[in-house]
Amino acid sequence: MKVTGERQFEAPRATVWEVLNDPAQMAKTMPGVESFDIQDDRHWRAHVKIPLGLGGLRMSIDFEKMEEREPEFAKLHAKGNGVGAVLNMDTSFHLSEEGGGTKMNWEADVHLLGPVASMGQRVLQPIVNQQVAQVLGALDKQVQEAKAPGADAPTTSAQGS
Amino acid sequence: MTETTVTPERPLVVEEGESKAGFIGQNIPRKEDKRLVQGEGVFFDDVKRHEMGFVHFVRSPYAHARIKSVDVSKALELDGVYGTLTGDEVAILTDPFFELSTPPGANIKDYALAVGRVRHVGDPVAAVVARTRELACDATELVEVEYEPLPHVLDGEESLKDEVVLHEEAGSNTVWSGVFDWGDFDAAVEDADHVVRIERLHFDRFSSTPLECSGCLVEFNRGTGQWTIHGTHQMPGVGAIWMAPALRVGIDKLRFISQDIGGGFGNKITLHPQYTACCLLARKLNRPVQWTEWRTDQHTANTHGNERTFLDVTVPVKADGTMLGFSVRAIDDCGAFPRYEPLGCIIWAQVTPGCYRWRNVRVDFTQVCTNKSPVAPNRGYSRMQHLWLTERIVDIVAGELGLDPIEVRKKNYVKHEEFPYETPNGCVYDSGDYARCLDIALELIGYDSLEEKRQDAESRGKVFGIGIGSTLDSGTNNFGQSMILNPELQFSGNNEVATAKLDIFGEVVVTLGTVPQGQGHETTTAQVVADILGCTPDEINVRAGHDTYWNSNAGLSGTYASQFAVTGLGAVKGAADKLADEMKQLAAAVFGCGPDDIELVASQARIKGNPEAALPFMALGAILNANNAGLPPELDVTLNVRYVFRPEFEKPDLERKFGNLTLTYATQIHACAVEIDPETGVYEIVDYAAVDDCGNRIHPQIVEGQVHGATAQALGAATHEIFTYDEEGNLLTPNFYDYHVPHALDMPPMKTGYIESTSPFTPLGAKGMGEGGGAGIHAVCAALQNALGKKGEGPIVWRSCNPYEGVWDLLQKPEETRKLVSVETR
Amino acid sequence: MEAVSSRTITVEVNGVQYEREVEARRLLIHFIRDDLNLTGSHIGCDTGNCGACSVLIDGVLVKSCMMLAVQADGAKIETVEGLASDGELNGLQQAFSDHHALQCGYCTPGMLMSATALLRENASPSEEEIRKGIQGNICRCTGYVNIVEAIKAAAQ
Amino acid sequence: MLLREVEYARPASVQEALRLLGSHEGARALAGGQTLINVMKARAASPDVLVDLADIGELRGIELASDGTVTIGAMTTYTDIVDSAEARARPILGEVCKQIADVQVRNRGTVGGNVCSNDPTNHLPPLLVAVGATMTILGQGGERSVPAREFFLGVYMTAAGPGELLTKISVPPGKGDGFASVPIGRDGTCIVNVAASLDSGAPTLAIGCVDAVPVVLTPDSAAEETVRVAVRGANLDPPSDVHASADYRRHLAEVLALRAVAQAAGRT
Repeated sequence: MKVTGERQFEAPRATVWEVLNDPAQMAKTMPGVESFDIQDDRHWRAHVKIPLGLGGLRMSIDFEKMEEREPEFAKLHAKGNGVGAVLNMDTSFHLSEEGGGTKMNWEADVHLLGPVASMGQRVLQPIVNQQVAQVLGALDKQVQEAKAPGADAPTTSAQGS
Repeated sequence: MTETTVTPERPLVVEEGESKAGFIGQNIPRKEDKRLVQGEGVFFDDVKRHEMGFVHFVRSPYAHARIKSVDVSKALELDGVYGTLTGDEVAILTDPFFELSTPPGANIKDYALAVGRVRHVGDPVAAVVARTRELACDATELVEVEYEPLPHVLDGEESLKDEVVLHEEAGSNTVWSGVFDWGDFDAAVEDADHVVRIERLHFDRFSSTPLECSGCLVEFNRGTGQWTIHGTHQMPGVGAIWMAPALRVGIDKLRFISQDIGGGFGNKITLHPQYTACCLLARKLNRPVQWTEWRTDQHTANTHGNERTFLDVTVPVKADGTMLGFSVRAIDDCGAFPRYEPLGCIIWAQVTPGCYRWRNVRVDFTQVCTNKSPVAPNRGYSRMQHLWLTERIVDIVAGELGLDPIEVRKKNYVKHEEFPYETPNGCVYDSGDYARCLDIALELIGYDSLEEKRQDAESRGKVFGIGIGSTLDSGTNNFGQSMILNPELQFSGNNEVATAKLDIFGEVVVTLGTVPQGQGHETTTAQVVADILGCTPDEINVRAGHDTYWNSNAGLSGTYASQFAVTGLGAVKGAADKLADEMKQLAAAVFGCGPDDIELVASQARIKGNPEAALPFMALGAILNANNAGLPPELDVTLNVRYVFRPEFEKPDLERKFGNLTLTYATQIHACAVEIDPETGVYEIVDYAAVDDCGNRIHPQIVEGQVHGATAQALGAATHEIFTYDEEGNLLTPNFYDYHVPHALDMPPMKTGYIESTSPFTPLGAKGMGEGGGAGIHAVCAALQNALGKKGEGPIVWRSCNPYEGVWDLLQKPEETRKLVSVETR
Repeated sequence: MEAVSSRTITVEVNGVQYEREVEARRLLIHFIRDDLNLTGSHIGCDTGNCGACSVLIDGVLVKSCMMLAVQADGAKIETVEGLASDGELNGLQQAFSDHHALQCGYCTPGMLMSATALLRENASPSEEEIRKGIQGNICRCTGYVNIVEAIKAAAQ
Repeated sequence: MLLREVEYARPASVQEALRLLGSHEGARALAGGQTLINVMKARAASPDVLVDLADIGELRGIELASDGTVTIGAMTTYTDIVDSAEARARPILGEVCKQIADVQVRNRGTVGGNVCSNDPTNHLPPLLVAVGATMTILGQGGERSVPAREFFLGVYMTAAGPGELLTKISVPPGKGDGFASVPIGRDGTCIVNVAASLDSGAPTLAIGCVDAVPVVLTPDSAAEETVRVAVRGANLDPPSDVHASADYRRHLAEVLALRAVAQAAGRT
């Protein structure tokens, strides 16, 4: 499944680039991240519990930076292993300066495998859209924080049925 | 439970000339019902053993990947886990299961667990055994498997290019291919007034999904090396033939037991991989192990029906609508492992011309592997796909030439007076009257008020259509057809076994070699034996289910391919006749007269014309079993007989691929009326008629029940049931939430009718009829075509399954399917 | 009371009292089949669609695969094993046999419980009401034809 | 089919339930269980603690106020609504509940569970938005009311946050309502469903199955062309899945909107 979009940040490109390439700050943008270990500046692993509304989907995701052209382009590969679900994702983003801020064009090619994929196939697209919206929202906060500190993470919720 | 004291009035049509009141043909109460309506049946998951471990499989999330490592250490540390099994162990402890096909299919390595590679989502990689079901599932989450994803292929035609090869050792995805050429097709094309060409038709992948999934409880006796498998296997004879060599043991070391099975429909024929894994675990852990397959496991990994694409169909037709035959290229997608499937490359040839008198047929057949769940015989196996092709041909040709599809059928049907009718490839249709069955179906569905029905529907904004589905249920395989597939195979003919004994208290006990899953074998067996021994079915004790230790089964034993009424009851009749003869000999010895003077009536052996001189069964049983002094020494009587029924078959001519492949041909002609909502494509089956002709009916209610069940499954397959995969190879219909089978409200009002064309080739004049040939699919496709198309215009129904959106697409873009068909007129 | 991972529950099934400790995660159908060895009720799916596990809880028809055993603490449960009285079939069971409303018998326990609940609520249901009453019970052998006839006959 | 380990509690009061839900991040309320238990059986999601609301009497029951407003407790089952005389003040409620799944599910499944799970194919989210219902949410900080239109936030996401409970749903009186759907087989899962009401001020349409939340439209009138233009104007972007493509769902939304409005118009 391909998902693309663009986002305008009220911050200089360098700041946006710095946030995007600092695994610790990127971790804060991910929904339900529980722990994080950085092997080196090109490899890091996140343990997440993706909030799927009716409970969480535990996954450990290995990130690898594939390509990098500071400060305009980066490409990442993510391989997630959860129970009943395997996630393969290639994501890349272009940063361009625009009207005092930075425009980010991003795209992600998401492959989800296993029972969770076939079970939740009908709600997959809306859920991915939701998660992407939250990551971008959190990323915006991180960028603002990098400019001027002080913000907290988003919350998500649902009642059982 | 009501006792059957009534003496039925219908004459028994067994021996010519001698008419005797009989239980055959009567709807006696089913013996199986008393336990089943009280929840007292014994299905495999009901069987419990002390300290048994529960098996759960670790399954692949990838459609195609190399297995780099399997680490079970964390799983073994979990409290309550008894042990594990991985592919490496299986590759050492067992040999690959033997393959039916010739190379390249012959070179496929198929094991109980994935060895080296996984080839479809759900492919079992490892197994864990634990104290509880839940713990076993927890433990599978701790098994760490490292995969190296490989490219995968999900489409049969694409797979033929061998760009992605599933089985390296085979070197190609082609399992088997061959050309069948009977009559003179090229001459027929020359002689034709029209040649109709259909570019593509596709029979969708579905399965009858029995409500009880598969499973087994396996015990291993270390002292004797004996495995006991309580399971759901439909063909234990063939199951043992696969498993014993793989486990490197004699075939007798595998004892199959089943009492009640929750439906099979063919899906429980290829269980040997999972059963072999359970046998290894039972031996390794020295404890009983129990594997229960859950619904999602069954849909993702345990047998779908054949998915078959038909290309370049060519049909030579005379001006008056007489068709001379057809040619087609067929591609059969058997999923990741062929297993039983290569036989599917031949079995359609049992009904090569369908119900029609076509003499010139050419079929280029290829079976191919894809990264999807393995395929196995599913109700209607391989003949259903072919019969759907012949029915689509008749409807499309009639539509293109502006002829009435009913008249075209009657013109091309095999005529009643031509039976027994030899088909172009040497099969012999034993008896039937297709035209008469069609008339009954038309009458049942009110065909003569067709126009009123159409107008009434139009007044409600609906489009009306009526369609016919005529099909044959070929039963009692001649396994010699497997030699056409692979000359080295040593299978031919068929057999089934029954035993019958009269024990010391006069009770008649019968055992079967078959594996009933709802067909009522205990009941029909009791009817046949009662009529031969002159007693009532209640006095016959037919042991429930199957047990190899009863020694009443043979290599080809089982319940499959519409054959019980012939092979099963043939064996029963043989055993009962032998027992009756021995009872007469014993009575004659006691009375000092000849056996021919004795008759068996009212549960006694008595001298004809002298009813007082009678020995009740109990006396006969007691004399032989416990009081036999003074009997003449030459009297060779045991009152405990075993009979093997063998239908007469010849080995086929492998060169011409010619010979009789099946003994009997039951007929099913169905008529279906649909109303389509043109705005949404949603359609409803508003009326349905099913007429069957399966020779002498042993138990009419059971026959009709089979017709109801086969029709319901066909209507599900025609409307919603498709196993659909996404581009990753994930199955998108892995459970009954997304795989919509018919519920009570989905079924149309169903009218049934029948005739009885006695089979000249079977002991009781009966024919097997359980599979049904998928007539419902053909009838729904025909009805949709009738509603949507007019002479030479409108869309073509080219798929076997037509969900609402499919019908909506046909309506929106008729030209997309219209271009599949062309007519060359000379 | 605090959340617990297992609990002792008491249930009455077909008039017999049972007291067992059970894990919170154990489904009611597994409790009935495995712990109480009442194997009449069956499992045919894993998404609550097929109804083979249907039982009555305090007179209410439910699918016992969508309930936890701990939820049934203190309840009166009726399963297929409780319909007949020591081997003597009730009218509904006899009608199922007379009309050949079962073939393999795997869906039959759930079908009988749904029909029992239907007839207790509606003594002479129409064909549409009967089909609506068993809509939650999948059968793959009979096409429902004889099941509807049997329930109709048992209603008279 | 086999759940992961979970803890279970069965509070007797709403306050007790809120305390339990607030005390653990992985706690989820268990209502009828007709969705949550299945999700747990598939291990697609696994709450750590289940707070069973079955013993909380005050969450169950249907009341009819003098002004005709129907108030339904969150733990009221579909069968309760189908059989309830009070609910007939808004007939469409019982009619739609009767189409949900089957008897067994309707006997256990609850209104609260249906709207809080907010599966895009559920019947009640679009229906309650169309009829102008109001949800009452109880949290640690007290009670608040949220109109249905603002209650549904995303797939499996509603205004009832973690540690909060939906307690009741109030539906104003009215007759001029309609509900049209294309289910997979009779009473099956909906491919598209549309609820319409002409009784809550301007005509209100709520289209289900085409987005994470019901898509609300308020055409100026119930005239066919106006409704058609409104639906097309919404330029719906429905998901594609094994049962229907985005195009087919977009087309059905238009056809079913007209049919729901027509049904509503026939009943005002």
